[in-house]
Amino acid sequence: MRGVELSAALAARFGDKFLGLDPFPGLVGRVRFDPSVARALFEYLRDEQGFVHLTMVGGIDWVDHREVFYTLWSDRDRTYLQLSADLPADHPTIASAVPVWPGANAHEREAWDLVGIRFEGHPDLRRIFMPEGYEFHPLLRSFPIHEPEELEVKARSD
Amino acid sequence: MAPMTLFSVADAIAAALLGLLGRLLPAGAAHAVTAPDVVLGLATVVFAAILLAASMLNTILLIWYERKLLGRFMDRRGAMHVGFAGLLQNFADGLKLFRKDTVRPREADSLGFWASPTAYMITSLLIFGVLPISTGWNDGSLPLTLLLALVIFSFAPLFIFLGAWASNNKYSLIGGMRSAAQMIAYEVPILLAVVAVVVLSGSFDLTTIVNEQRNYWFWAPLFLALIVFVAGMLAEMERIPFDLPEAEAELVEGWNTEYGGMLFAFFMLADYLRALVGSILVVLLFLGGWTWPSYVPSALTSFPLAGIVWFMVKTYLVFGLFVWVRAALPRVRTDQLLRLGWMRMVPLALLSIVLAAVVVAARCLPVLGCIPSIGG
Amino acid sequence: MADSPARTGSPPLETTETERPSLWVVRPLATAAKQFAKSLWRPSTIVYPFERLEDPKFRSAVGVESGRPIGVGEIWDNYRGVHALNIQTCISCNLCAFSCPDVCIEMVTVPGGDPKHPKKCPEIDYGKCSFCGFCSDACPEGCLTMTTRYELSVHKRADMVYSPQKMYEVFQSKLPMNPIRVARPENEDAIRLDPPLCIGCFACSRDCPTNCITMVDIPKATPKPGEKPAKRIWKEPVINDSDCVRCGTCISVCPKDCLFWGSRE
Amino acid sequence: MWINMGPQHPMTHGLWNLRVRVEGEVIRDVEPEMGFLHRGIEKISENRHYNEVITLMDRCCYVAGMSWEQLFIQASEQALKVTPPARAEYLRVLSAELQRIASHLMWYAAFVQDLGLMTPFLYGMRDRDLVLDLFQSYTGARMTYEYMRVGGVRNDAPHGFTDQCRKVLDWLLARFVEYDQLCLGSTIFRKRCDDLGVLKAPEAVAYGVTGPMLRSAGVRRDLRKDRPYSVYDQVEFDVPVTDTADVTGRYLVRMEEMRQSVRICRQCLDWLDRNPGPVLADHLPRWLGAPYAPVGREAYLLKRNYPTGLGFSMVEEPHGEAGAYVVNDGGEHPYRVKFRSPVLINIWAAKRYLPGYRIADIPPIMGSVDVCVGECDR
Repeated sequence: MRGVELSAALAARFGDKFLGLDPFPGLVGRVRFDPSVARALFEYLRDEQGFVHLTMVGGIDWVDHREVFYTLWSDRDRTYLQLSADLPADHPTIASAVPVWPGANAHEREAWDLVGIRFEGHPDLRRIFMPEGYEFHPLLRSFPIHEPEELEVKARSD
Repeated sequence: MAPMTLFSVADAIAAALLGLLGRLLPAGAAHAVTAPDVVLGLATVVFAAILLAASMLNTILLIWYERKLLGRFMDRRGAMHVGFAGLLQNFADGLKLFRKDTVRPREADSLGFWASPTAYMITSLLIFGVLPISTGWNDGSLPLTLLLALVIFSFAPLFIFLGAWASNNKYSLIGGMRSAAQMIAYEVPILLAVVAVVVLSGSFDLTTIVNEQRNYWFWAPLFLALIVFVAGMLAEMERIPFDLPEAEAELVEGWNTEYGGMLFAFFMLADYLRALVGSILVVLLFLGGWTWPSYVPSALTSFPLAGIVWFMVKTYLVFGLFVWVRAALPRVRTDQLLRLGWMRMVPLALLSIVLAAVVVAARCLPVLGCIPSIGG
Repeated sequence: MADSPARTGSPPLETTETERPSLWVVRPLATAAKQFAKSLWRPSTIVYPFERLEDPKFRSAVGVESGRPIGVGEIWDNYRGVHALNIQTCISCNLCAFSCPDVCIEMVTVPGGDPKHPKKCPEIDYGKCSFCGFCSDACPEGCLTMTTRYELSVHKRADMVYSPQKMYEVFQSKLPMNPIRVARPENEDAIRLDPPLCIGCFACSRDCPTNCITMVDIPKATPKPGEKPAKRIWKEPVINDSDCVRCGTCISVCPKDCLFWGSRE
Repeated sequence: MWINMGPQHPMTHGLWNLRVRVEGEVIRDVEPEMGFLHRGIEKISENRHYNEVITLMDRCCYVAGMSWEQLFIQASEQALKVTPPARAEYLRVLSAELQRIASHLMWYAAFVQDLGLMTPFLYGMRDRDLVLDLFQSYTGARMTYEYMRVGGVRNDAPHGFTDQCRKVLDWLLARFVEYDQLCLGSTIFRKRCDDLGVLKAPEAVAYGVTGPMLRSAGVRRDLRKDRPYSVYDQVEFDVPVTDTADVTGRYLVRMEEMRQSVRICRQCLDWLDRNPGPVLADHLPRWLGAPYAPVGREAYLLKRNYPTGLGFSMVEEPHGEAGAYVVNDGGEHPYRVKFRSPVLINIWAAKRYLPGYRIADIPPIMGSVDVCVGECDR
């Protein structure tokens, strides 16, 4: 079982910063980790576990906290792995994956734009879909979806 | 009786018109308006008007022809609703362009922006003044018509670059630079190919060149020169595969990106005028103009206006070849184009000059003396 | 090319170039000329307002069998175009409006209902409609269907709104109707009653579009020996599952939330 | 000199902006800018029922609607714990492969036009229309199909459809020869496209590039083979690769993919002929089984425990690997839907594969990426 092996390896390497590996049908699993080891975890997974390809980066707004998730693909095992970390809602910051996977650039800009997660060390963390200077992060639950006038006015004032 | 030429027709029309006017005026004024100088002046204007009308009509017909032909190559129909088989579609388009507002970008240079399409149009029209379409057109008027035509033809990059520079747009600028580079590069092989023709015919006069082809058309001995000339003409006319200056995929519309309305129509028309000129030159230099080799039955070649009819048929066939190429080939890149021009076309043209010289030399040999040698 | 692996079904090799340039540009020129010859008489375009692919005669003439196909020949009449509404059979169940993802259906009153419960039929705003067909899929009576008509251009934006009468006119014009009936799961949920909560208010049976709810007497409580039976007769709804179209109107009008979706068993 | 190529530019095939820094005609740096077509599909999905999101998927990528429907439906089926019947799966695979052919034909048309050759544009669009006709004949629409449902598909293919489909596939195979003649048979095409836009395998992997771009670099990776979803493990096909990593390689890969798609379609058609059956799962929750929004769903939730779950699905879309991540918190709507667009990443890698070439090379290179801005901006 790939998942069990990986779980043991991660636990040995990252100790209590590795919060567990949940089963996820069709994937190796869902690794929950502490955001403080993000960069080391990325490098470890890429270099030693063969997850060479970053498939997606996204964020979820759980109102009380935000979750950032990554999906990795291993060419060796032909399978996916999901990483997930909880970030505090008032300071959603995590290390950028761009130095590890250059392809993370656009993904992280998108996550910043839509969910408002800051990626430290990102070379060019600007909005990607929304106009520069836009006030909201649209995929947050606090987005005033029912007051379109407000959105329009604020967008125009930029 | 002198052979009827286009100018004599114009002269007769002018004389008739002025005579009519003279009858309406008092005697002194009538004498003044029917003076030979006045008649000659009006005749020139009428001549120019006829030329203008003929060339513009042909150009518009040419656009229709290309649209229909290209449509068939692409498995579609082309223009088909305005007029019979869409013949009047281009007039409708022209009317639409006439009615459109001409927008000049704020930062564009006014003089250059307006002057460039006008000058482009005028020079393109000017060439028709020297092209003999058939025996009765304007033959014998100038001794160096071929050179004159090519000189006027090569004004174009100047105006294109002027318009591109004046419209203050990066795409236009790149397009203009490409256009200048390409046209200058292809002037050389074109002229060299023409030199081959001149060597063979011994004249710079287009009428003489055509008349020299009574026995055999020049494309057979000068096939290489023909290829060089056609390729060069494609580049000069800025048609696919050499239409880099207005490569719409990367440069939007190239050097006429900023032009709209009537100014764009000028560019468009002038482009097709030049295409017409190119086809006509190919016919004149290589396909025997309005003549047929002597073994063609004379019934085919001696009906009234046969010269003009056959000439236009050949011209349209040559243009059809250009359309065919456009339908089948992608665009080349600037560096490839220039490399092709300098590295392939120029040597080929030089080779064809040598071939022409060999042919001329062979004609002088007594063994092959059946072909009359050329004077001069 | 005739022995391309994909054609013969044999295990194919790496991707190979099937064509090589021969004599520079002769091959594409020849191909274009071939197409020119082929389309000289009949190019593949459809002269649209005069030839129409939905015309059966035309499309069978230019189908795959014709050798130079423009369409695939037989196309089944299931294009999702303008809606046709049969006002007569509409039961005002609201399902089309509920199902519309674009909220472009509004139920408007049409003449023919009783004053207390006016008959309501859908009015569709084609300015918003995305022609997904959810409404016609949802329609339990098959009275709202989609036709093959696709020409919708109008001069005024207000004309984009099709009233029930206008859709009825479409229905009467006998256009081919979308014959597709959506697959429905065998084991649909049904509406169930939570008896202790019911107050017998008749709201559900009054508003049921198919009249499949009947109120039946129930003994409220078994009288104790020697006690008089309760004077008031309690009623509660009984739902006829085979007539029910599962529109949920009863659930939404129930003042006590005592109706709910439950499995059939 | 910085040039804005876009948002209104013939090269873009959509609405995005490529800022190019050039020296003379040579590209030194590029900067793609997105967002001109952002419609907030992820946000809208959070406020729609699962089946209603499908209408958005068709509009997400307008040339590969079926693939995106399949993507979202697979993810939501995993999140909602629903299994579709086999016939529905085969119909989905058939649709997705027909879609791949249609999308690649669209790509072919647009790509060759970028090279200045307009004729194949018409050829490609003409033949794509046949595939769209097929779609129309069983889904009812030409581009916005709304065909798949959670738990199956909307309807079965009509009687006689499979024969019609086979004939069209035969016809298309014959046309592909003509396409190759027009492109590969032309010296100018080869001179333009060989060694152009080279993105070698290690860089392609690092940049997250997927799809034909990756396979043209020699990486044999195709989710249909590597991680077979739906019934791709039941059908026989091959993954074409080349190692040139250039525009010609991408052309070759896509052309062969179309042939392989024809092969898959034929197997699906044979299976469909032999195995009639239902196309929608039984025992669906009431509000999913119906094609319409639930009424009183809140009341339903009050009475029942509804499963929550996560759904993750990756699909080999014509442009590359598309992904969907659906979070079902037991509510009426998905709590969060995240899509991975292959095009966004493939465009992003332009920073790597464009510099060094010329302005005239931008259209063919970007054309070989197969840009679909609808899915890129979502």
